Amino acid sequence: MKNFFIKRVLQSIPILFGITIMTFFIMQLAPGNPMETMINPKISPEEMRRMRDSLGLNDPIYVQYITWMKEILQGNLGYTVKTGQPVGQLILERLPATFLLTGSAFVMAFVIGIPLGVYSATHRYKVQDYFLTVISFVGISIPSFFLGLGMIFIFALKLGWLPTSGMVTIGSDFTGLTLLADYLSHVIMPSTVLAMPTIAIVMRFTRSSMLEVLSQDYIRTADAKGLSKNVVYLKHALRNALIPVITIFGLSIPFLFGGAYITEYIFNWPGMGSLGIQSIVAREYPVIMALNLFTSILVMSGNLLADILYAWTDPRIRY
Amino acid sequence: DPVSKSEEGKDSEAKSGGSLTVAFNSEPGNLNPMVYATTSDTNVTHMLYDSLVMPDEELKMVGSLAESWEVSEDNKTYTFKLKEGVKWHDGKPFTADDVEFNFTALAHPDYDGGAFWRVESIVGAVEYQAGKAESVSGIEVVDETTIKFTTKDPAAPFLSGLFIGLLPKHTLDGVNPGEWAKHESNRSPVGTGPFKFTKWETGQYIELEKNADYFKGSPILDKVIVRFGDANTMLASFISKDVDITTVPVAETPSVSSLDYAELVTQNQLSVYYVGFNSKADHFGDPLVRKALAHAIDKENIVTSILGEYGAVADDVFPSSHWSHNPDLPVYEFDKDKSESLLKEAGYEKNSKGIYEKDGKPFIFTFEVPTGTKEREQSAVLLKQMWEQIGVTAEIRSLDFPTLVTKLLPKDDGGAQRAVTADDYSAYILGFGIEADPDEYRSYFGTNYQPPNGYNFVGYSNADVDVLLENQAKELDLDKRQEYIWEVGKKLAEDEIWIPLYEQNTPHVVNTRVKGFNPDFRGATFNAKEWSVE
Amino acid sequence: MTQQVIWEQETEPKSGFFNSDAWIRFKKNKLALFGAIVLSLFVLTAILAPVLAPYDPYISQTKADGTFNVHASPSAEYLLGTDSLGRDLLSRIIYGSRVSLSVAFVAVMIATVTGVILGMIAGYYGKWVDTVIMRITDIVICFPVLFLAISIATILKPSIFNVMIIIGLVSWTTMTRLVRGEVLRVRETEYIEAAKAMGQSNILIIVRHVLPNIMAPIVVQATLQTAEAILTESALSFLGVGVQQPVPSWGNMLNEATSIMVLQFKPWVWIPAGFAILITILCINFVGDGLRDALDPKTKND
Amino acid sequence: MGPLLQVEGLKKWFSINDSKLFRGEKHFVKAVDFIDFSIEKGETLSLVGESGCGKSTTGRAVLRLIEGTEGKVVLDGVNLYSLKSNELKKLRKDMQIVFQDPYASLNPRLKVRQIIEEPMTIHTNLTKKERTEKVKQIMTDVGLNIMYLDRYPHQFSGGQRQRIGIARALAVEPKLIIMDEPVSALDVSVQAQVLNLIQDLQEKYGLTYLFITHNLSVVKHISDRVAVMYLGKIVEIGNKASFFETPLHPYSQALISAIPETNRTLKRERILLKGDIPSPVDPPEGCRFNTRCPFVMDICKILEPPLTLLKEDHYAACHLYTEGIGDIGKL
Amino acid sequence: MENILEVRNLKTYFYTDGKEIPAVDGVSFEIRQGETLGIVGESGSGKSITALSLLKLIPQPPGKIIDGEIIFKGENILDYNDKQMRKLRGNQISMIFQEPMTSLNPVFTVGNQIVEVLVLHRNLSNKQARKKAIEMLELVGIPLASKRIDEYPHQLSGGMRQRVMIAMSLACDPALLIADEPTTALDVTTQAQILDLMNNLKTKFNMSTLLITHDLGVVSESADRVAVMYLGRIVEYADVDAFFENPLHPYSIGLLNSIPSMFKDVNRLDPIPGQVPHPTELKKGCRFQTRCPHAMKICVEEEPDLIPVENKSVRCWMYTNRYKELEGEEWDHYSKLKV
Ligand SMILES: Nc1ncnc2c1ncn2[C@@H]1O[C@H](COP(=O)(O)OP(=O)(O)OP(=O)(O)O)[C@@H](O)[C@H]1O
Ligand SMILES: Nc1ncnc2c1ncn2[C@@H]1O[C@H](COP(=O)(O)OP(=O)(O)OP(=O)(O)O)[C@@H](O)[C@H]1O
Ligand SMILES: [Mg+2]
Ligand SMILES: [Mg+2]
Repeated sequence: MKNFFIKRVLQSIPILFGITIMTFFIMQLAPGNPMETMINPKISPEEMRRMRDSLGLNDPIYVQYITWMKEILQGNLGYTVKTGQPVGQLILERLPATFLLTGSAFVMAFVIGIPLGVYSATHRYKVQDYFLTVISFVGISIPSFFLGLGMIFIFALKLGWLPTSGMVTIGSDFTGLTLLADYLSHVIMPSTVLAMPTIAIVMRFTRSSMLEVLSQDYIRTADAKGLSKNVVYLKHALRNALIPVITIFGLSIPFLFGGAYITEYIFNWPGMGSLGIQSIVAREYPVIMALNLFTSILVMSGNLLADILYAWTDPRIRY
Repeated sequence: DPVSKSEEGKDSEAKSGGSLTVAFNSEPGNLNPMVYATTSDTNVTHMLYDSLVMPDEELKMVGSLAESWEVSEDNKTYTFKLKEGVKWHDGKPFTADDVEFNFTALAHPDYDGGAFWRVESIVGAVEYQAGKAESVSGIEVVDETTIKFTTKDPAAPFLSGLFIGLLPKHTLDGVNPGEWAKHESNRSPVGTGPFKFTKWETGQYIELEKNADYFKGSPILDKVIVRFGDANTMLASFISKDVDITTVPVAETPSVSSLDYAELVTQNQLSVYYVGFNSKADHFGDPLVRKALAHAIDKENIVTSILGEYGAVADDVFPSSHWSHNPDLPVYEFDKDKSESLLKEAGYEKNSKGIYEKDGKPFIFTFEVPTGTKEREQSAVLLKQMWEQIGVTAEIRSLDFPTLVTKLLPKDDGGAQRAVTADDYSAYILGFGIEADPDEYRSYFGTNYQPPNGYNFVGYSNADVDVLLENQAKELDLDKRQEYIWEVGKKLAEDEIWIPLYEQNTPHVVNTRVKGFNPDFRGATFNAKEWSVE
Repeated sequence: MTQQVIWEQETEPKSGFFNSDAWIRFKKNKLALFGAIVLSLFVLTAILAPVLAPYDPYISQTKADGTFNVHASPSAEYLLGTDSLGRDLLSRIIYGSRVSLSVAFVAVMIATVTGVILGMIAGYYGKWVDTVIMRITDIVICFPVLFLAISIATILKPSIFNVMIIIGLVSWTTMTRLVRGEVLRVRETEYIEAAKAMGQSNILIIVRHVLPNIMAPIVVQATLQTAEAILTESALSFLGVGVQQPVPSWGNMLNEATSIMVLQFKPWVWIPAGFAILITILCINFVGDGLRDALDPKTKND
Repeated sequence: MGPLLQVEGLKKWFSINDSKLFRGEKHFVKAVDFIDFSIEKGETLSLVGESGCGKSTTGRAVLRLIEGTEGKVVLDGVNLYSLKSNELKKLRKDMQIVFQDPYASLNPRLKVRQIIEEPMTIHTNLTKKERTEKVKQIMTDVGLNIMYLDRYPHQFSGGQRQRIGIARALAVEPKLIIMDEPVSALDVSVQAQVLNLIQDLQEKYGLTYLFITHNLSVVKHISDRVAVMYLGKIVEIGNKASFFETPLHPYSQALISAIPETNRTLKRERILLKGDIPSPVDPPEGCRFNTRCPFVMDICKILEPPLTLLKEDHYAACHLYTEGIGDIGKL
Repeated sequence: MENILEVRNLKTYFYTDGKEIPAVDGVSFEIRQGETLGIVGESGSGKSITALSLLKLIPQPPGKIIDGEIIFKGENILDYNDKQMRKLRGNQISMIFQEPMTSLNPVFTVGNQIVEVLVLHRNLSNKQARKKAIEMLELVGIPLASKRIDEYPHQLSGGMRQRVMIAMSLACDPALLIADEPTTALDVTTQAQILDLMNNLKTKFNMSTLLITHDLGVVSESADRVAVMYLGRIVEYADVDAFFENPLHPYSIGLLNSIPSMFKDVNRLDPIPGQVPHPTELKKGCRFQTRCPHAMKICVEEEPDLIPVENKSVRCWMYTNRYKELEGEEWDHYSKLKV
């Protein structure tokens, strides 16, 4: 196990490397640079040139890349071009918010998706199954920005049950439980929107995995032992059915982070997604690249975690 | 009259205190006015800092931190008398040294925050920047409350260039201005302004509290919270009363007008939206063609369909509420027949597909439309339809602003800027406005300011205009200067290198509990000191 | 030769698509059948757009006084009303189906062709080729799709064609992984070994033996990706880098509706586009699900 | 003329990737470990053994469908392991294989016609018409109705599919056919049909078979000679009569005695082996059978017995028969 | 000896694609205390479905027991509700399946899976159950049982797993053990071990067994009586000795002739021609008609009953008086089938 872990971590190094190169490549191909978003008649071209020079933007690409990598390896993610903020700090400030959002979405996806999938599978060919099937497809089919806006409209504006946006009630001085409740009331809509497609996918996946497992011989064995349906489903079948669902764990991470771009934007969530959108628009390379590196590391850790979980749930796999 | 006066007084007394949340669409990058000030930055920095001078409602410069000033006979030396007893938020006194520190720093060789132009005309600034001098010789501290600036030549825009928030010397002393961008004070600023910084929650809000010792008198509010986020989201927050003031997209104004606690307030931005042409590109070198296109545009209809009451037809490249606007200019009426006859006059013939062509080249061009402003994108679509009506095909190409810039200010393979060629672009739509001084137009229309030396990417060249532009820059007398600029406006309208389309004002929606919100071209928060809540 | 007796089946199995097992199984899935019918209608609408659309979708309709008839509510004249520029919404929905469906279709073609080729090479040849291709895939997978799409969108100027390319470029990885996995599975089967044993060339093994046998999952995946592509297009439109005005796509039409004002006061602006997207994706998913069951050899009745 | 197929010192070790990243030890499944045998033309050699003992691996390594780790396979005078891949491809005409699983061994997307035709398109220059004629002829030979020319495999029963597989193998008139458990998946009644077919074809075409199976009754019925494999080794090889009359290796004896018999008049003494077949990753020292052998001696745990000629055309690898150690008189 | 189980006219049908598949179609047999009944037949003849029907484990839909009685210890368990059935399963009647590889749940230790039954039916504490489980594992001949009990199925060989299955099914001392092809997936040497073990345990527990197999050799060595199934019907039902001495039904004879024997040298086998038709294909007449060398017109038209002949029961017209009456009227259906 330990070896497996080390091996996986080592394997991810070239991938990380590739990610940095690819990000850099994309950023280089993108026309325009941060200076150009600042075009201003009062800044003379000469001055612009000077500024570009001082930012190293006139160096050959590979020099820029190497400089950047050197800094990264020393733990310095650089500074934003326009505003000179330390990127590391910027991301660290945003990290908790994104974690809160994607984390709750993640939990929702599995906590809701798995039971529904099991229910659907055990009620195959029944009305409940068809109903859930259609619902899950609807969940996959709604564009998230639309769902988000719709939810704001209904739950925040029409019904007034939930706050429209943001992460905390500004100007409040909640502590302890009230603070938690405040967080919850803010996170519930965005995480639902973010989780929706994943809930549906987890549900579909659990359903088919469960159906597959239910047709296995060992389920027949369990039945033949005289176990009750619930024990058969929840002990014997579910444990096996969850093994393939774990792959979704890993896969859903980039999906959720990607979804966070739009969700955070709509709900004004102070996370990395909204930072990402801003940065792309502003051509803030250091931020984009650092963000990318960050998400990639998260995604890879997620996959690693999924592998470990895999091994944990499936005794046949021992690394 | 006395009644209303006493009422007003009662208002401000009784309602003193309270807190208010104002929302904007993007988060400030930093809170240092010397480092790339964007609108989102100045919305906050206006409340934190003061400048030496500032524009009044008519865009005339009046003193702010400066009590008064005198200009010498030769129009080159400005002696400022500073207000006394002004204190920084941390309690330290504000002195002439602070002023000198700020403006010297702008000329520092390593400074790259984009504000060098403000001091460029000062004697010795260029030398200092080139490293040939120890200090800027044209900046001179006379005593604690007096400072003197000397310019090389009479410079009309100089005074307006001093409209920039001043930083405390004691926090940045010894820090290389090249490193200012990275300095922590950008996120925990100290100024002299009406509000003090308290906290900044990244991605969420910035909180300010009142500076009771403010030298112009204490603000009414105890606290101002600045939030940032997508326009729709902020609007939703307004509706749910989490936000008191926010900008609304024009199209959204109907959704708040029905709310009994909402009030719409308009902010004039001193900006004009226009279509620009690459005079080097096919078709557009000929003023007849540009005029033909201008005649094909039903500006009135664009404004009513898209902007409604928040827009007005523009015929001048100078904003109509500014003194630079010449009320008497050639106007291109909406007249399709006129368009077509102008095209014919320019040598165009309609081909079998109903499109005009000349020398075998059909009049089809790419119309660059930057994304980001919905109304601008919509106008472009209407323009395309209108031009199609007269037999000219515009193919819309949407692109984001930085990308458009790479077309307007092209670079050679080595990354250095080069001159615009016919292939770089054909036509585009953009907005342009006066920030402080109409001298800004010089860089856009002066023959010598074509890329790579300026922003004259349309390649406009008119010797008369060049002279007028240079003259106005040296003319300190406002009336005379106005004459020069009116003449520029007229020439530009005659050549129609830009087709002005409309002026757009920004609607803000304000909770009725808020009093005194009165945004203008200087910024939405410019008068935050006067705001109060019920 | 001794007696060889074969149990004669009474009827020759009929050939052709409508007699294939897959179709018979597919037909039984009512949701899938419904989806297929609705989708065909949509495709038909797209093809016949110029005939069906009552107005030119690019022209702002004017009122009697010559001003543009913006945000008109549905009426006999404009069945679904007009949009913020006064263009007839029904016509735009109809033309939008062209754009949205063809964007999705071409994007998925790009993703599928890329994915299938890379996946086949990786799976069939294995060794370092596999390692290289799969590492690259891993790298691309690490990027959130939208991030990648926005980034590429800033490189390529927005145009319908580029939107197709962008969506294609960000979505081939799933296909690659799937195809590789399938190839690895098929590669181990005995009929491939038999083909090798008879001395068949690698290319022909791939073309004759591998590809046809992994078609089913490819088709299913491509179907489901079509749904995703439509969603991605609408998300890109929302972020302003999708299909650009004045060209109508369901995505950018829905994007126009992402406004509280429209949500609240002008439901006719968003309901049709929203439902067009929803129903199409729903139907594609139904069809994909149906195909999965119909083409899955496991459900093959003996 | 020598034998049609001569296998010498064939070895196939599969390396297994384990996660001992920093140890550098490689582990191998010793699936086939240094075996020799030969088959005369027109003969059927049966290879029997328990699951996992390396029968299929032997078959595949003989055809070079997987690369043997070591050894020599001489088919009709040509060492297959000295050929380049394109030369080998040409030679594949002479050797074919029939697989166990009638469902997995036919490409479900091809018609019967295409399946049987494919080897011909590779190895002959026949025209399409000639090929079709030949396909029809082969189908008749294997007992398939030529009306089924355009059907797909799934439209056939297991027995019929196995016939198609055999027809495909026959299409280029090979010299050697390796039959990898061709009847194990079939029901007894169909199995009998296919066994008859296999025999008939051998007579008709003078085919040579390497017949892999785990069913000793089938071996008895079909083969001329028998080779018994245990854990990657051949432990006994000999002609059928001698083998079934006097199986020499204790393992062979156990195998034979373990077969359930319908003949109720014969009550046999059953030799029950202990335990299971050990892992081929690290097989026992000495004789590989020593962990389960009822006659195990000390020497068996140390020294691996060589395959020795003990009777006419009958070899065994067992210390029981090593002079001075076992009792040769047992024969 | 009393009958522990009596099955009367059991019919289990499947309904797929709108077709009715009579998988088990009127099967009757009984098992006495301590006796082993072997059911043989080719693939698809309905052996497993018969077995599953006894425990009411038919997947429903698509399957359904539509008729018959299953009288276990005097009670018709078809009238039992789910709860009563669960009390029976694994306790009174237990079952072993063909595939030892897949019949054990891969994610639980073998001990866990045995303990589960004991806790359920015997109300033992976990500790007691574990002790008992180790005993059972020792009983079925697993060395180091106390260590192996904590291993997962994949860590055991096929033979071991089948032993675990046996231990699990015997844990509660069932009155009836149903073994559905318990050795088919195993190698001969392992098969011998398992059959030996089952024979020993049977005597030890005096247990009744329903042994399903397609290997006549296994039946011959392990069963007391035998039922031959063909297409959902029992075609011959007899004592083992009598059966192998003189099989009556053409299908039984054909089966025996198809098997290459270790003790008879035949040059060619004599197989049953053709293959088993799909159960939906036959509407009337004898189910074996298509492959029967003795088929006559009556075989095509009418299905014979299971009739007593000598000491056996056979479902064939040949052994009836009507056949004798009709002799000579041989029908040429069979010759039509020749290619
Ligand atoms: N590709 C492979 N990689 C690693 N090990 C393999 C591979 N193929 C076979 N083996 C191992 O080699 C050994 C011999 O396998 P082989 O398939 O030759 O056995 P077999 O005698 O044909 O068995 P069976 O009767 O089950 O078909 C087994 O332990 C098997 O696990
Ligand atoms: N789930 C099912 N759906 C439809 N038909 C089924 C199902 N299960 C079994 N059958 C049918 O029932 C018949 C009897 O099947 P059964 O499994 O009892 O055969 P068997 O005698 O056990 O064969 P085998 O030796 O292959 O195990 C077969 O024709 C089969 O097609
Ligand atoms: Mg094998
Ligand atoms: Mg069965």
